[in-house]
Amino acid sequence: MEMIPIPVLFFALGFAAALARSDLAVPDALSKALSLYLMLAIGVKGGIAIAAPGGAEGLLPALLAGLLLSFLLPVPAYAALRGTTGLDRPTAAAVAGHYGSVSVVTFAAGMAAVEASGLRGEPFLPAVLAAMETPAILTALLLARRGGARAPKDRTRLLREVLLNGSVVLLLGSFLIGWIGGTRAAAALSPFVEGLFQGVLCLFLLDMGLLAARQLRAAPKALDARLVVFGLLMPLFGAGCGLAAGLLSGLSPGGVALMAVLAGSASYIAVPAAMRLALPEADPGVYVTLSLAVTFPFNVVLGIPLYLTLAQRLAGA
Amino acid sequence: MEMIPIPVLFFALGFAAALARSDLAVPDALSKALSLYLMLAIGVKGGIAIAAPGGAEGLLPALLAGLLLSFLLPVPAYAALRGTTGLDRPTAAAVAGHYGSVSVVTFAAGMAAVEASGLRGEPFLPAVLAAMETPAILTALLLARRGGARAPKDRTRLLREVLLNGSVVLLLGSFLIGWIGGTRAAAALSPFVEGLFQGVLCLFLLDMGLLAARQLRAAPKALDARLVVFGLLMPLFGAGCGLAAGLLSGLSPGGVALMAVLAGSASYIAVPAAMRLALPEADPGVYVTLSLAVTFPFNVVLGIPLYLTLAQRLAGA
Amino acid sequence: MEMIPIPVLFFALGFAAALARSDLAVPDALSKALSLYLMLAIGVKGGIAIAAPGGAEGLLPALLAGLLLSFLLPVPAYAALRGTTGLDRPTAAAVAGHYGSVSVVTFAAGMAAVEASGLRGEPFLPAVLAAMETPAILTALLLARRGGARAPKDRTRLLREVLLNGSVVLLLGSFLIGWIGGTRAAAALSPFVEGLFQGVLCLFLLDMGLLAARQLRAAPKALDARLVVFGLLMPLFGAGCGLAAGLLSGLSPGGVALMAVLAGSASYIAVPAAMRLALPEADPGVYVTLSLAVTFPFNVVLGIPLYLTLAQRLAGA
Amino acid sequence: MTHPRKRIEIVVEAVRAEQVTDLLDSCGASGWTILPVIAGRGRTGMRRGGDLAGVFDNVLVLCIASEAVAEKVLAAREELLGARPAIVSVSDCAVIRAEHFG
Amino acid sequence: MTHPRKRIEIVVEAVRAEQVTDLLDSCGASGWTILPVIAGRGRTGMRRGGDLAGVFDNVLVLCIASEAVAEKVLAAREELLGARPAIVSVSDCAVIRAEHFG
Amino acid sequence: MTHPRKRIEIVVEAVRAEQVTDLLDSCGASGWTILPVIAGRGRTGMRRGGDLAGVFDNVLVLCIASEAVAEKVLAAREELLGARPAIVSVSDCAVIRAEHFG
Ligand SMILES: Nc1ncnc2c1ncn2[C@@H]1O[C@H](COP(=O)(O)O)[C@@H](O)[C@H]1O
Ligand SMILES: Nc1ncnc2c1ncn2[C@@H]1O[C@H](COP(=O)(O)O)[C@@H](O)[C@H]1O
Ligand SMILES: Nc1ncnc2c1ncn2[C@@H]1O[C@H](COP(=O)(O)O)[C@@H](O)[C@H]1O
Ligand code: NA
Ligand code: NA
Ligand code: NA
Repeated sequence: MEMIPIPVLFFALGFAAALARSDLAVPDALSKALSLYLMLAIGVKGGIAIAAPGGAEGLLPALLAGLLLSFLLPVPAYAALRGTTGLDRPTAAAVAGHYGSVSVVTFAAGMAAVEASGLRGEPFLPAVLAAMETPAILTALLLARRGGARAPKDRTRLLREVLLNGSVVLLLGSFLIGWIGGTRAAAALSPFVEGLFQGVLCLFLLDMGLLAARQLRAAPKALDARLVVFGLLMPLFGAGCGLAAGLLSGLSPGGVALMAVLAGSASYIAVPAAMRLALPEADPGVYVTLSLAVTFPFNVVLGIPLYLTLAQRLAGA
Repeated sequence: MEMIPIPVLFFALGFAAALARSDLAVPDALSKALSLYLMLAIGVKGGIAIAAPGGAEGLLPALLAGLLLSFLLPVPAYAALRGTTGLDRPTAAAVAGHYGSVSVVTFAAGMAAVEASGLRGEPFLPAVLAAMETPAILTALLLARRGGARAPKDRTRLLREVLLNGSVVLLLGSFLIGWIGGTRAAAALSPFVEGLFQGVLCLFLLDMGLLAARQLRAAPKALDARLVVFGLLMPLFGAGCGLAAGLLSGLSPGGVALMAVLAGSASYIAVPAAMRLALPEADPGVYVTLSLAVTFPFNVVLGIPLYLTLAQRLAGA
Repeated sequence: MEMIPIPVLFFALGFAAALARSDLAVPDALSKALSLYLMLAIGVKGGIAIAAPGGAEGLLPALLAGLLLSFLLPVPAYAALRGTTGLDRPTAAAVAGHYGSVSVVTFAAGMAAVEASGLRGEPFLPAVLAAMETPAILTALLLARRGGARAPKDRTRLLREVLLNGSVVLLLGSFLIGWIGGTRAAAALSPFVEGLFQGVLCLFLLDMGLLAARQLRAAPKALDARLVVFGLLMPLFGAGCGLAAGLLSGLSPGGVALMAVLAGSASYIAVPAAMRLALPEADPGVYVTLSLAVTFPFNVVLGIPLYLTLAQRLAGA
Repeated sequence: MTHPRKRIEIVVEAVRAEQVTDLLDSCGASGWTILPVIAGRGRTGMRRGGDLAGVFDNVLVLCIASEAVAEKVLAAREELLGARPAIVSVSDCAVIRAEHFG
Repeated sequence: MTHPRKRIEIVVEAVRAEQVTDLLDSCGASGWTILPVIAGRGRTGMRRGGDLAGVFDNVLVLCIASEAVAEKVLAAREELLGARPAIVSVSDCAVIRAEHFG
Repeated sequence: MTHPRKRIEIVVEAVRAEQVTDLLDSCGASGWTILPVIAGRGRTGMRRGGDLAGVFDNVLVLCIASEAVAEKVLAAREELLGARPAIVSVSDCAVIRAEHFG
């Protein structure tokens, strides 16, 4: 107990409350507000840090690694799903897209864990996070097309949704503003983006616990044991690739751990919305439940400490 | 004016604005967000404090006293209502339940007043607060049953509502997390739970002022003078019992004052919702108006300073 | 770029995102929450400052100047609109009312810019801001009546809307509370009203950028080039009057700049709501678009720095 | 056994909702219900809520009433709403307890 | 080609919504939709949401069902709702795909 | 005097609402109104909003239209909605000012 980070305890509280069918609830508008705050704060903090001398060093290889991971991870995910579970093609492609993309809150929890262990990630990682959100969606669409899905009709709408997704725009925009603003931004915004960060993260993880457990209870019959196993093994596989990529791009131990967190995490905001439009035949009950109610809790509770330990060993902190 | 606490001034502002029919309004989602914040912050702060050496000393007698008060206070309340007002049985039982239970925001305002006078309550009082929320509901149901009300049909649903009420879960959960986290939690969360507390309390009391005055204007005809008198005397009676209980449990002057605040306060979130399900024949216009628009303002404006003065005299600060 | 204030960068981010049709969105309840916070914080900070020795010096002439500006500015605005654009009478009167009144967020952005340049406005300016919200509405109604509009039927409702408008009540109420509370209020509330101010302003301006660009895209055909020109020149004219008024009332350079910001800004919360009730024949598409999507961005991006420079020159800082 | 009634459905600006329900009250309606609206399109163009002043918000007012009340409402609506953004439609419905609906 | 169905519309306290949908399920309805309500007036007076306990919130439950299901619902409603704040109305409608509506 | 019209009511995924209103526009409807939905149940199971992606949110689209427009909408719906979560129902209503409703 001593070692479990505070935000994770709030996640557990929410999860337990919802499993026990408590009526504890976070209003939708608050969930959205908290997630806007987290994206803004992560972006601005990263931008401020990268503006410091030497802050951008090593950005390019990491960015490239992130883009590649996002593009490529859906492929083994799709193969595994089609090979080992009875999932239909569009749903398998949609699920695969979630695992190539990333989860902002898993990253935030990862940052908190990395900092609690006395390490720091490279300041440019929020940019890598933003870069990893979308490529996986394109791969998922290609996989589904190959699988025979009709081309989506509303192509411009979809492209907009994919490329100008709100979380990417806010994350990257805040990052740029922090970068441009530098110390000015730090002076003006630090009580907001630093002081409140942990508290907001706790409240948000409480909400995620509630949502995850409620999603688990509403899980469709389609969600059988093999899918759950996928939802537990795929993050390990992704995180493994992330570790390797982090080491190859020459990141610090904290950075390697966060790269593993990114690659091991699955999207539950940007990608579901895009998939609902692009692949309407895919079952949202499957992909939302897997990413929100299986993989997210796994990463927050077990994955992150594991990836951190491995990163410390391998990158020799 | 000099002596009125700032949050109370915001309550007065909201009350006056709504009486004058200003269109000032706080969105529902914000009200709920603020109340989630207050429960989380009260819980975490209490938990952190109890984790300090000697922090749990005296917890048991106070907890017991709180439970007894919550179980028993509805009985004289019911008797008084049936004896002096024309209220029907289910409504009288429902009202009685509100007065055995407690109000989180009255407690928060009490804490602010206690601290402003240079005292402190025992750190475990948030746990007492959580423990006092539900027993009164059970007593109310027994009183109504005795009065001939049919047993509620949806028993499991009701039990859940009563025992796993969101505010109890969040308050107790945050308390435990603060306790487990101790200094770690303090370091991570203090700008959130300490720095913002007074400001959020002000905003929430502004909203409570608006709600109370609007509820008063929408008061049903059933709310006659005798009921209003009950709404003013019952908190005094409850607070008297709370003072005695606090002294008997050996609390400090600040703790005695807060025990009086708890016993004198009436629920306006958890109990109304439970009563609406369990005693549908009871008139919600009566119990919501009495607790929110009569007793709450009375406690915030006059009750708390009075209980505090008495506690200082009796417990000899 | 170096010189653009951080909050303005967030405005630009929101504006660009909405123009590019990103799905980035701020929930309504959050917008309203942020605007409540800004009014409370501006009021309280002003009140605390005015409570300091000498804080109220010079209040009266500035208040008078503000009232006059609000009453009178709609007249030239109406004349210009009727003379140079084809706008019908009620719509012209309604638009004119917006430009006599003020915008809280433009004022907040102005405060941030003034402070960033090392100056300070007089502490009583929030009271001037509150005083300037309503007179312009009365002038607009007189102009419309003269123009033949029927007297609104629901007169009491309208008067309430105009005089007890939520933002006036909260701003003035918070100002009074800060004044009464003085150093007590400062101690209790400063992390809330100071620490978060810049961060909340950034988030709110992000939202304003989104709203402004979306409003621009939904602009009615009625909004032709001549109206846009009015929306760019009228703030300059207003700000010019504000500069003069500030100098005549003996304000400091920072105060003169803020007086120009007030006079140059146009309301987009209080006045539209009042106009919709009082002048239903007026086209809301025109007045909301002009004030929110033309004048507000102009002031935030170009106007404020210009007014500040002029104030520094003229008031000799 | 059920009783025939009229179901009146009015989409109107949120700022004007109270005037509509006052009208319903004065026509003798026994009750009404107001529902929120996300967005709407009509003669006066697109109306999407969410502006800070609430000027572009619509609501839907639902009223179940006797034929006599419905006729009064339809007669009075022109005066109240005139050219303003609003639509009114009426359909038939049935209720069980007639005493609940004037 | 369209098929005739009944459109049942129930305005009821939010705290009681789940009981109403349970009733619809048990009467054999193939589905239902719950809409939020801002405010309402009826026999039991004004009900405006927004209190912190949600006690004065209403919702509107909409259910499209066969005549047989609708009759069962109307028969059962008295027991469920009785004197509590609630109204129920029924009207005719048509659907395209009959298999979607029990 | 009133004029007969059709009242089309569509419950559909929120992410697909714009496609539905585009369809209504292209069929010649003179307007429509979108209402929020709290929760719903149908063939595809329970749909309760509030997930962060909005994937399980429904909305209700209401459109009052002439019989001719209504027929076009019903004809086109299969292609648009097909097997996806959605229901469509049509009923009769009356409006006063015919010029407002295509
Ligand atoms: N044909 C229609 N069907 C449904 N709702 C409509 C229709 N026409 C207008 N509305 C609604 O009524 C509001 C005002 O309409 P209008 O007065 O025509 O601009 C619109 O914003 C829509 O919400
Ligand atoms: N005649 C009516 N038309 C539309 N809605 C009604 C009507 N009567 C009652 N309601 C709604 O049903 C709720 C409960 O009604 P009641 O049980 O009569 O108090 C009210 O709060 C309204 O929202
Ligand atoms: N019989 C019904 N009555 C009312 N609403 C329904 C009905 N069936 C389905 N719905 C609504 O339509 C949505 C999609 O339905 P479905 O395509 O059957 O899953 C559901 O989530 C409900 O909100
Ligand atoms: Na991933
Ligand atoms: Na009590
Ligand atoms: Na102005």
